[in-house]
Amino acid sequence: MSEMWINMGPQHPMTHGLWNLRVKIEGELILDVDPEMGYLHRGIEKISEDRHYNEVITLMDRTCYVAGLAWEHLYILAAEDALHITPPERAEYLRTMCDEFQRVGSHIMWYAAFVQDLGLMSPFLYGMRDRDLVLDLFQSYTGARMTYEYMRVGGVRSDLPLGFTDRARRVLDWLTARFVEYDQLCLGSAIFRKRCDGLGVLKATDCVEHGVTGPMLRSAGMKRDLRRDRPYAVYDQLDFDVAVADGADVTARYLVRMEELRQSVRMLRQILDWLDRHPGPAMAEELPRWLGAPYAPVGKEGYLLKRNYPKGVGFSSVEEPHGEAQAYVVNEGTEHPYRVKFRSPVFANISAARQYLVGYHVADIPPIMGSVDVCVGEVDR
Amino acid sequence: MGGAVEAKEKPNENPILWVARPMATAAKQFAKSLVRPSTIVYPFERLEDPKFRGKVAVESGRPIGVGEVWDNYRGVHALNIATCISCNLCAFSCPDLCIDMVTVPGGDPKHPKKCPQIDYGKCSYCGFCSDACPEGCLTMTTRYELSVTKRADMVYSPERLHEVFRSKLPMNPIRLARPENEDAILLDPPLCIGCNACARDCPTQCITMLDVPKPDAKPGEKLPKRIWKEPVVNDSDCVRCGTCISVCPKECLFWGTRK
Amino acid sequence: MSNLTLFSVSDLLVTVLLTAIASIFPEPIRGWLTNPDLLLGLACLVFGALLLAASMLNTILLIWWERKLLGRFMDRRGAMHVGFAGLLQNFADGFKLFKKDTVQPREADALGFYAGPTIYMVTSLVLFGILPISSGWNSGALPLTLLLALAVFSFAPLFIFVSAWSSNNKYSLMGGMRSAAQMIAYEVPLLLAVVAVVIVAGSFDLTTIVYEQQNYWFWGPLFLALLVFVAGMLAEMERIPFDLPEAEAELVEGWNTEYGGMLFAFFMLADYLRALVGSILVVLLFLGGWTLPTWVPAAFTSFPLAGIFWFMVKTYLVFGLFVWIRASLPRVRTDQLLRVGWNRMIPLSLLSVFLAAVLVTAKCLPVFGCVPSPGG
Amino acid sequence: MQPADLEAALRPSVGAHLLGTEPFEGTAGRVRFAREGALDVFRAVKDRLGFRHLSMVGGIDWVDHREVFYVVWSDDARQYALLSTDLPAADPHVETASSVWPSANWHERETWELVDIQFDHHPDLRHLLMPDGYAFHPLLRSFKIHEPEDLEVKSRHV
Repeated sequence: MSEMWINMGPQHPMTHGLWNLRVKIEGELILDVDPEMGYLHRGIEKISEDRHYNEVITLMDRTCYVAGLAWEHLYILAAEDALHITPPERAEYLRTMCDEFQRVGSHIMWYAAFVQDLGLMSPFLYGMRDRDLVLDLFQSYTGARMTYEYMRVGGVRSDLPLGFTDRARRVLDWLTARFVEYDQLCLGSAIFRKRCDGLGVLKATDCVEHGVTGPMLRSAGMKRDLRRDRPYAVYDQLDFDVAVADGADVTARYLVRMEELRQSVRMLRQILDWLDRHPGPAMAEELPRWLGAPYAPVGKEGYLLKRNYPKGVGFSSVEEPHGEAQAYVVNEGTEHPYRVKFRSPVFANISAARQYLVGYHVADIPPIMGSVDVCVGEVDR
Repeated sequence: MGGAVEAKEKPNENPILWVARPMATAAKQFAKSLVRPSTIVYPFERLEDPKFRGKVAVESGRPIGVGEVWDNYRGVHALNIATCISCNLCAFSCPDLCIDMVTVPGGDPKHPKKCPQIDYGKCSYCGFCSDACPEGCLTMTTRYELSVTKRADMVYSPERLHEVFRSKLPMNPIRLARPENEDAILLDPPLCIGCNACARDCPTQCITMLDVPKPDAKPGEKLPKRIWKEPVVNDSDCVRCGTCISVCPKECLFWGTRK
Repeated sequence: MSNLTLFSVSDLLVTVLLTAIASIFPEPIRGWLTNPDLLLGLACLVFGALLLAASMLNTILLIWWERKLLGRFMDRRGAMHVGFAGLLQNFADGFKLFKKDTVQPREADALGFYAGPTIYMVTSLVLFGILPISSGWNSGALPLTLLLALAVFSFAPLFIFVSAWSSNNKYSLMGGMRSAAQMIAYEVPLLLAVVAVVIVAGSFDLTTIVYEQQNYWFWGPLFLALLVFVAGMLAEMERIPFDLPEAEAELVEGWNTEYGGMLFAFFMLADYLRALVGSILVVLLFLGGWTLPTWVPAAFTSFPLAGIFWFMVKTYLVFGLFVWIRASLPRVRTDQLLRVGWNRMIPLSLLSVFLAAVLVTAKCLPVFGCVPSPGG
Repeated sequence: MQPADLEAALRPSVGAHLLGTEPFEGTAGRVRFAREGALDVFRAVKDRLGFRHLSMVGGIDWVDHREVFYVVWSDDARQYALLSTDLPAADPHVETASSVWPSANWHERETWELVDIQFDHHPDLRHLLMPDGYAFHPLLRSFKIHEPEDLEVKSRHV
């Protein structure tokens, strides 16, 4: 066969979302790739300019549909920075708990989608089954399974229900036992190792050059984790290790994510213990007064303008399950943010696709792209 | 804070046995699910049924479900028409603009009573409306089955929402606490023309028009011919809905801190 | 029992019916109707129809069996609502596919596009007519049934490739290429593994091979050949871990990407027919066919149709093994598959042939606790 | 690292194009530079200061002018830094950063199509999120979102 371009997407089982990977192949060999994004562009940054600060939270859940709470946290950190608000400590712990549960949910979801790309159907269903327990927990304290709308500027919407921490610990016990099974099904399988070892190699220097972050970067042996290097929320009070591997290939990414799952469980146990011991308010008491009635009509001028509220620029960066996400919120003294800009880690990870796909086979695309953990919602925003 | 841990495979997960280990794991799961698979046969088995939850938890060994706090679920709204004060806050707070205030019988002809009508084709179940509702009459229930055959059926009139309320479904108890020191409605007296619009439309009737001393008129300024009145807001009854601000023709009401 | 075969049943049926009908008519017509050639032709037709019905029913049952088994492997239930335990689900699915439009891509080659699935289906059905399900299943007159079966079995890649190429789709073409490469690569070890069986059994006739196993099944002495045969069968049947030609994640649906409706149903049915044939071959060649070990009490083997019953039980268990493999292993890559096929499977199968020859010449078979039958 | 450190390290190699540094909460500081010195600033920030990782490029439309900001991260200092430059709205050109940080490629494509900022010598300035040939720049303040009522789709069922 001579060279030809094939479109993998936007309707293709490999893509896990709406995007198109144009691949130039010769036989089964990949000569060039060109990712095409934008099929899921909803203009979240533009819509945010017309919304109250709290209303943007509803958009954040739709940014990444497997890591909604992490994105809420990202936005809230930047918004509070821009609006000069400090949340109470318990709210910080609750948010960190959200982050880590979200990481567990997202990584399990990643595992399910990734093994399904390799043709492994049963671990896919095991993964979906176990993620459901995390979603049950989310539902019990946020009220929804995927679109949580839990965090608010200045705190969180509600405190935990009674008996939550005990149930959460039971779920963590169950999940920890399942992680062993996951490893048996993947690492214990010679075919899996044959498929994944030495595949999609992206060295640490290339990762840094091309802005690749998250588990992909750590799988290349680089010990960078914002939770440790630039602690936000209460990560500086938690005891955890940064998972790194040195293979820089698909197996290494698998190992890093699995280790992160274990570390997340370790952190969650500490957080749950803290939450049990320290009751308190989950919402800032010294909230600016306008946030009490943020939705009512405000007259011709903006709420904040009328109150001479200080302007500000907020910048935040969190270690999202997929990598480092950043938000940049400009507060110009109106009740709407003037400009919201998000940096999605998957955006940068996909943009380097040429670096880790060219030279492999067509059959390697699903495992490699699977190991990138693509979430198109946050790429296109 | 810990250091870095090298993620390595455990020795017992090496593929020494080629494919035997994954096959053994699958067989273990097979044996387990012969007793009871984790599937919940949805229309026949429901998670919100506590009896069923216990059964599944025992049979499959999974810490399944959301326990006793299923009530927190944000599903279809329930509206208690009797206590609704037509304050409009739910409609203002809706990010998707899916709430319309429509007239319901029961108000007096001059000031018809208006209650929210929700278009579930647009609703995103964020719960901002029930957070904003000052009277607690608009809450969210655990009902989640909404499939209909016509798009028009997605629109729930206040009466339909009231039916949901009467069906005694568990109500979502979560409500965002309102800060103690909320802004109050303040008046910019020189601008006020005493038109009574705010007091007329105030849903809680917390605005009274009181006679005030006639302000000093500047030379040549035209004054209204009626008796001079000025709105006075009772802060403890006020729900901060802002209706008065939006109806004020002169924009003389605004948010601020009461001295 | 042994003289009552499926063909004799259909012959009897036709004779009785035609004689009854003919008795109504006056002499010349009665003579024509009871013409032995006509009787034979009609008997063949009825025989074919019975075979078709049996194979189709079994295929559909096999799909149900896979769905239920796979469901339990995946911690779910499988089909359960249509009919008892979802037995009728596949009929419902088939009916749905039957109702659907067949969409032919604009630039597709019509002849290949339609002929491909049809011939694929037909060759798979022919296979079923060759295999003896029990001692009384078919006439068993052919001396080379095993060779014929494998020859017909290896028709498939050609027609898969024809239908893939003529659907004018890059994914189909790649799937077709892979399918052809894979099937050819695994044809050789498959045949060599069969050679081992033939050496031990001394016959190409499947019925004879089964009778050779009356005292001892071949899976013990020919374990290596069994392994090679099962692996080769998995590749021939295009099931996980060797389902690259229709690897969903990379090739959408491989060579049947462009097929929908009844043509897709043809492919699907033929795939499962081949899976059924594969399991049957494993049972025939290695697991003693419809026979049971001699130590089994006679009560288990003497009831009517016991042969067919035990044969089906074995077949479904063998297929259950394939399902188990599918539930727990990922698919391999094309080059790895071919490398394993040419570099590992062929030496292994040669080794198994050698072992079989050694077993026969050194008369080692009794080591496995079995006495060769007088004919062997 | 403090804003003063940034200034001290950048001043020799960038010179007059460095307009100043200011503190920015949560980062090492914000560096303001004139667009003429963009490439010098990028090189100095990457090579002299060790900010090897470019996280984000974004644009802000301030109506009278436009601003491009770059967020960079240094693994040694474990800190972010912001670089920003103002561009006149009539002529929003700036030199591309993708020759220094390859990761800027897609970020600049996005900024170009959403905020209408031209990146000179960009290797591949195509549409990324919007369809090819899309003539508007949605994140400009002049681009108004339709009210949802205007977009209401009339269903045949209603």
